[in-house]
Amino acid sequence: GSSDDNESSGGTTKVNFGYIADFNGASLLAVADDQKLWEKHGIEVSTKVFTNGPLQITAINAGDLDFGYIGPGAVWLPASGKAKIVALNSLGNADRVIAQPGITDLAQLKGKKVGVPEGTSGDMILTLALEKAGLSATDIQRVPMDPATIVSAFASGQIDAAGIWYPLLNNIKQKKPDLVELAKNEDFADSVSFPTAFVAGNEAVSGKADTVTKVVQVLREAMDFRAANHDKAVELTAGLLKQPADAVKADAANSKMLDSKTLDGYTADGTVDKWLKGMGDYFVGAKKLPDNPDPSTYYLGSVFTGAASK
Amino acid sequence: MITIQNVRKTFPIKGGEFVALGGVDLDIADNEFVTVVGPSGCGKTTVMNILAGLETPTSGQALVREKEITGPGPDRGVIFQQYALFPWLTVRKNVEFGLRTAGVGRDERRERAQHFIDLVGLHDFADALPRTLSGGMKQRCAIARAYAVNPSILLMDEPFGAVDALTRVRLQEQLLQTWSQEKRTVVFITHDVDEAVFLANRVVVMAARPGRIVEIVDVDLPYPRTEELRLSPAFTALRNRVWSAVYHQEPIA
Amino acid sequence: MITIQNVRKTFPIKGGEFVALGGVDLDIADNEFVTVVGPSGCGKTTVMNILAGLETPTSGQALVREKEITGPGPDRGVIFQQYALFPWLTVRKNVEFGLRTAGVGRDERRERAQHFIDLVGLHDFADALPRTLSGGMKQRCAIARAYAVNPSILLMDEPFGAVDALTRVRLQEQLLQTWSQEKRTVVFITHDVDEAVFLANRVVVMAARPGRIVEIVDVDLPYPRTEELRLSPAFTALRNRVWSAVYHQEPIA
Amino acid sequence: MTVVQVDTEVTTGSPPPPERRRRGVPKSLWNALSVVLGVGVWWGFSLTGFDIPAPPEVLKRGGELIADGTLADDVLASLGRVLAGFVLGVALAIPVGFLMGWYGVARGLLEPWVQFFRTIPPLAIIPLAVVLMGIGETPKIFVIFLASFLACVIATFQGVVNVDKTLINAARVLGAKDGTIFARVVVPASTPFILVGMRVGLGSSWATLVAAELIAAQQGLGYRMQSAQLYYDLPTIFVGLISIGVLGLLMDRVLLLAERRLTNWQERR
Amino acid sequence: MTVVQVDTEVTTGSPPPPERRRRGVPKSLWNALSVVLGVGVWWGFSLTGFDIPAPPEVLKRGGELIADGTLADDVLASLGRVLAGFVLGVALAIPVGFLMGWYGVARGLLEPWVQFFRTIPPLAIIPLAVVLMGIGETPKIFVIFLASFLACVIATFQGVVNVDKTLINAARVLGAKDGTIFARVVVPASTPFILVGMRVGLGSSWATLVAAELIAAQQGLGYRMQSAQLYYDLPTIFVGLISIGVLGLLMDRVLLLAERRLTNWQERR
Ligand SMILES: Nc1ncnc2c1ncn2[C@@H]1O[C@H](COP(=O)(O)OP(=O)(O)OP(=O)(O)O)[C@@H](O)[C@H]1O
Ligand SMILES: Nc1ncnc2c1ncn2[C@@H]1O[C@H](COP(=O)(O)OP(=O)(O)OP(=O)(O)O)[C@@H](O)[C@H]1O
Ligand SMILES: [Mg+2]
Ligand SMILES: [Mg+2]
Repeated sequence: GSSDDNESSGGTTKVNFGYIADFNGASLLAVADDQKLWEKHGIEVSTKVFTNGPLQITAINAGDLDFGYIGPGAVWLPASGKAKIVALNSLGNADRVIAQPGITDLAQLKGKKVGVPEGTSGDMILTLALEKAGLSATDIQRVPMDPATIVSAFASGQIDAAGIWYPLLNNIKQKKPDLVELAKNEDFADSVSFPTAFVAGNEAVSGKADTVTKVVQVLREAMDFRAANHDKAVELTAGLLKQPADAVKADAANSKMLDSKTLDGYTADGTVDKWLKGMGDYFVGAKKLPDNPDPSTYYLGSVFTGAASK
Repeated sequence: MITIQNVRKTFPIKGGEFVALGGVDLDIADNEFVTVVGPSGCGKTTVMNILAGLETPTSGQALVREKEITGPGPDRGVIFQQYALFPWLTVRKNVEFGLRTAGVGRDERRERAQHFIDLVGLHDFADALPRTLSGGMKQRCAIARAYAVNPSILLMDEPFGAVDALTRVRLQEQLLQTWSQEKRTVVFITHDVDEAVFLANRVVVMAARPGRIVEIVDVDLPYPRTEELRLSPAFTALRNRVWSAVYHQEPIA
Repeated sequence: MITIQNVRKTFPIKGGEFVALGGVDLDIADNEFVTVVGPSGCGKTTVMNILAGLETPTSGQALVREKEITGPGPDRGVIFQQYALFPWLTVRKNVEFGLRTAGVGRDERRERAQHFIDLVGLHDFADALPRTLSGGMKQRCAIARAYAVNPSILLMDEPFGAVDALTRVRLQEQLLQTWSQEKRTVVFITHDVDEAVFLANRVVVMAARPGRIVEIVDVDLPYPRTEELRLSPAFTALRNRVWSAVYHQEPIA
Repeated sequence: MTVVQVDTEVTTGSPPPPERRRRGVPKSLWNALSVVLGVGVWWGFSLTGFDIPAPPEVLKRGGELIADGTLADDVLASLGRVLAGFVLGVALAIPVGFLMGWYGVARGLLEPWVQFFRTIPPLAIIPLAVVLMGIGETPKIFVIFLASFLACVIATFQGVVNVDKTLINAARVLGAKDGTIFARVVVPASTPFILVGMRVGLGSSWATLVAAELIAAQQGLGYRMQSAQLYYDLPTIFVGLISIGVLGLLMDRVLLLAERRLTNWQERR
Repeated sequence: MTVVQVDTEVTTGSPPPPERRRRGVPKSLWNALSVVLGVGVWWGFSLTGFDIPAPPEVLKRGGELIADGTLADDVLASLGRVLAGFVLGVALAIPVGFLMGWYGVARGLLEPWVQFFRTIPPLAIIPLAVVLMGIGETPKIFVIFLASFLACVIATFQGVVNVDKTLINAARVLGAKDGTIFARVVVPASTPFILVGMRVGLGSSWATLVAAELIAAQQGLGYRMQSAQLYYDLPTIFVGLISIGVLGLLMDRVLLLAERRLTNWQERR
């Protein structure tokens, strides 16, 4: 374990940072690295790549990781007290409910086989879409699958519909160009948003407030660079992920990237709380949370905004 | 008719090859009873394996009824020096094995197996597994198994080596009796010169390094061979002749 | 001193138990040479296994030097009826096995192993694996392995059964010679009544169903035993006595 | 009953003089002790602040899952899949292992693929299985089948290669052809190897269950564990793990029992 | 060279008369044919509209990954993990298997847990491994270690139980104590079983790699495949699968070679 690496030595603080290897998860780290933002704030970062959020939170709580990145599907973990959100990152725009050609309306999903990767944003959008169409979870044949399997299952016609996201959707489209998109994130913009976020351990936040602030400063500056130099950010991320730049570019187009100023504003006017509250409602509905806690207990808005003035 | 023509057999060993048989010629007529004697390691078992079709000669050829031996067949029954019983089968099932492969019906199989089990004195152990048998009992089971398929050629590698003297005499008598009744061909390897002479039409004497035939002694004694015959001067003369053929060779040690 | 007191040995078999030994009593003095004869399956090997410490008596007890036998020990060397060579070791390594466990140094080990390998006539096969040996050669390897550890008690189960007559005579002579020089105790199982009388101080005659001792024949012939002795009337008389002791029992078959 | 007892003696024998040591504590008592110890360690871990649920919590959750019938349904669904996949895998592995051990051509043709697929994680097979076999029971059973087949085929192959040549020769001189030799010599002689394959294959089958139930499972222990993992519901995961462990253990016992009956001809420790 | 050749004859022997059949097509040719056939089937599938990349596409991607050094780094990282985990697993499995086969007490204590963990999927172990061992190399190697250990320990155990009693007796009358019997009789006699365990264990090790590299791996074949899955980058996934398959095959060959040298004392087909 590297649990005791994060002590100050010679003015620099060591930080272990977890991420997921897609544009949302990796772009800020790629930018910060390129722009030497870590050095600037006296932080020696060590990045660790993961494939999902919950495992990062496990690692954070085991003391092996200081910060991590989670997608919308894992927001209930901080909400249930396992970690704290130190910064929001982007709003997912990539999720879709898709159906085979011929199905034109959400209501037609009744009785159909619908593939869904459980606990992901695909799951969320499907649930919201069904709700909107007045269908209950039992009205469809819900078929839980992992994301990669949905691609092949949908492409080969094994399922009638699915809750899934870009860039995976691109692969399905290659095989089924005439598939139908029945629902997308924007349809629910007024009630639920799909934020991705950076998290830290509960102890780090109380015990190492200084480090948290420095990290948030790095993130803020990286956000602003990303907002100002979109293409450069894509290029840097593609380099980090060893992926072709156009694949990353397509991926980047599926989310609304946030910058520090906007976020400061949203934090101040309660928009962020509204997003998180909306997520919380969803999770309560999905029985992942017993009740919907006040976002201020797990979103450190003041730390985020406070980092600006330092 | 068994014909062995200039058969050589070598085995690969570390750093070269070992000549187990260096040119063996032998004709065995139908219905003949041939015994093979020779010092330990002279290639007796190797000859038998070639006749059984379990080894191929390195050069030369072995024929049965003018046809080259290409593999084992139920026409040639074999009793192995190490018994080779199927450890997962009872005595009865072992004896029935060959009958099953020959497609003999259940009742006849039972009956024939029982006959040979009785013959070798294992009736009380018919349902015992090999691991519960004594050495001599295992050997007798192997004998019964080979007899049961009633092969026209019987290849026997020291078949009576592990049984006591009286049982041995009985088994010898039984063997001669069925041989003379059913006129099969028998090739019988033994270390016992007395036994070799007592049973055989001809005694093949082998020598080692390389394995070869040094002498073939015709035994022109009448059948049936009796206990009195063992004491006759003719028998003793033949016995001594075989003995000196075997041991006037270089000592093997 | 070996003492066998009222030893019974039963084996569990389907539907009951099989009485392999039904009360055996026997004392063997130090430096005695005892041979055991008896029909196939009468319990000779079972007695030997008990003395070796590989089987425990069902009742009664077996003692060596007044101490109950609780397991095998290097004081008692064993030659198994089925050889039990380690197939992954060469002849030399097999023979050295017991010397290694006894902690004999490398050079001495080499030398002693070589001595016994030569003794049994396997010098040319010292580095061969058991699977490349003939039946008789395997048996001789097992003999060399047991001799090499120089045990004070030697338990031999038909040790010369698979070798030819001349080798057998040589091995008998060697055995008697080392026995008389080093005065060890030998228990020797054989099917050959001549061999039993030729070698022994006493011949133990066993009978089957249940396994028991029916007679013990003292052989008061002088050592060294020579080939002439075999032809003497005294030898013949003893030989016949043992023979009738064995075979005036019910036939085993 | 008696047979089992006798066999137990044969197989669990400790170094002779066996009668002496065998009189000690029976093995099942050591088993029990071991389980108690293990649960103790677990409880200890859960108390010392590790993020794992304590036994009572798991027990409670187990009780709930039993009470509402979920556990029974899951167990039935999973057991059916594992049994089907495992039985098919073993049934195919034995003849294929024989072919590979017996015929050079079969070995040359099959070996690269058997070796190749053995190293491929089941997770990577799933998308392909879905494309080829849909989302019903077939692909799930297929993935489990593959796991047990691949473990078992190697063991059978090795068993066939290791069959004592003299026994094969004995069968051949008794007139047996390849088919008979396979069924009546090679299979019994390599039973110990096949059993290793079956036992390892059984383990793999259960271990693959979770992967298999990624494919559109509505119920099953693996499915339950996955969805519990998403919800960070550790007690349910532990209930699933323990159920799988116990079921695997029971099936393994059945196998061992079968083996003892099949191989009590062996003289062994 | 000669030794290998001789051994090949021993192990690949087909039914006698061996000299006759052995003169046929050499096995490696059948291997090659089989690989060509397999690739053909794959290509065929990819053409008939299945959602899998065609061989040239995969080849191209492989070329790219080789060119930029990614593949070499991944292979090295994964190979190191698999080797470490596998070697540790086998090294521990052999003595533990022996203890279980030899001493009733050890068996009673260890068996329930060995059986239990065999049925637990590696995916379920990962969170626990992270909690206990962090996110460095240790938990990755541990997960692989567990997979090979569990496969190998069962095989060793079975091997020990199946050792011919007469050989053990022979060693004991030659004065050998338990330690010597283990090292000089049981281990050589059960080599064929241990080898089955090692081969199956090697397969499991590679198959577990993907799961192991879920834990914060920066490189490695398993990690590469997972991250490719995020973008559904099938050519990269196939490059990973093929690399794993080929590496597994090579390691298996090394094992087989070692085995032939170790067990050429055996008389076998
Ligand atoms: N597979 C093999 N590899 C090498 N050498 C072998 C092999 N098989 C047999 N030999 C050698 O061939 C010779 C003849 O062996 P064979 O078994 O035919 O002897 P034998 O006459 O039957 O002896 P015995 O009476 O002792 O059984 C022996 O020296 C033996 O070492
Ligand atoms: N494990 C066992 N289970 C059941 N019966 C056994 C077992 N071992 C030996 N026996 C029986 O005990 C009897 C004596 O066997 P033993 O091996 O002592 O005979 P033996 O005198 O050495 O015979 P041989 O001269 O044929 O070797 C035999 O009838 C045998 O069937
Ligand atoms: Mg021979
Ligand atoms: Mg005996």
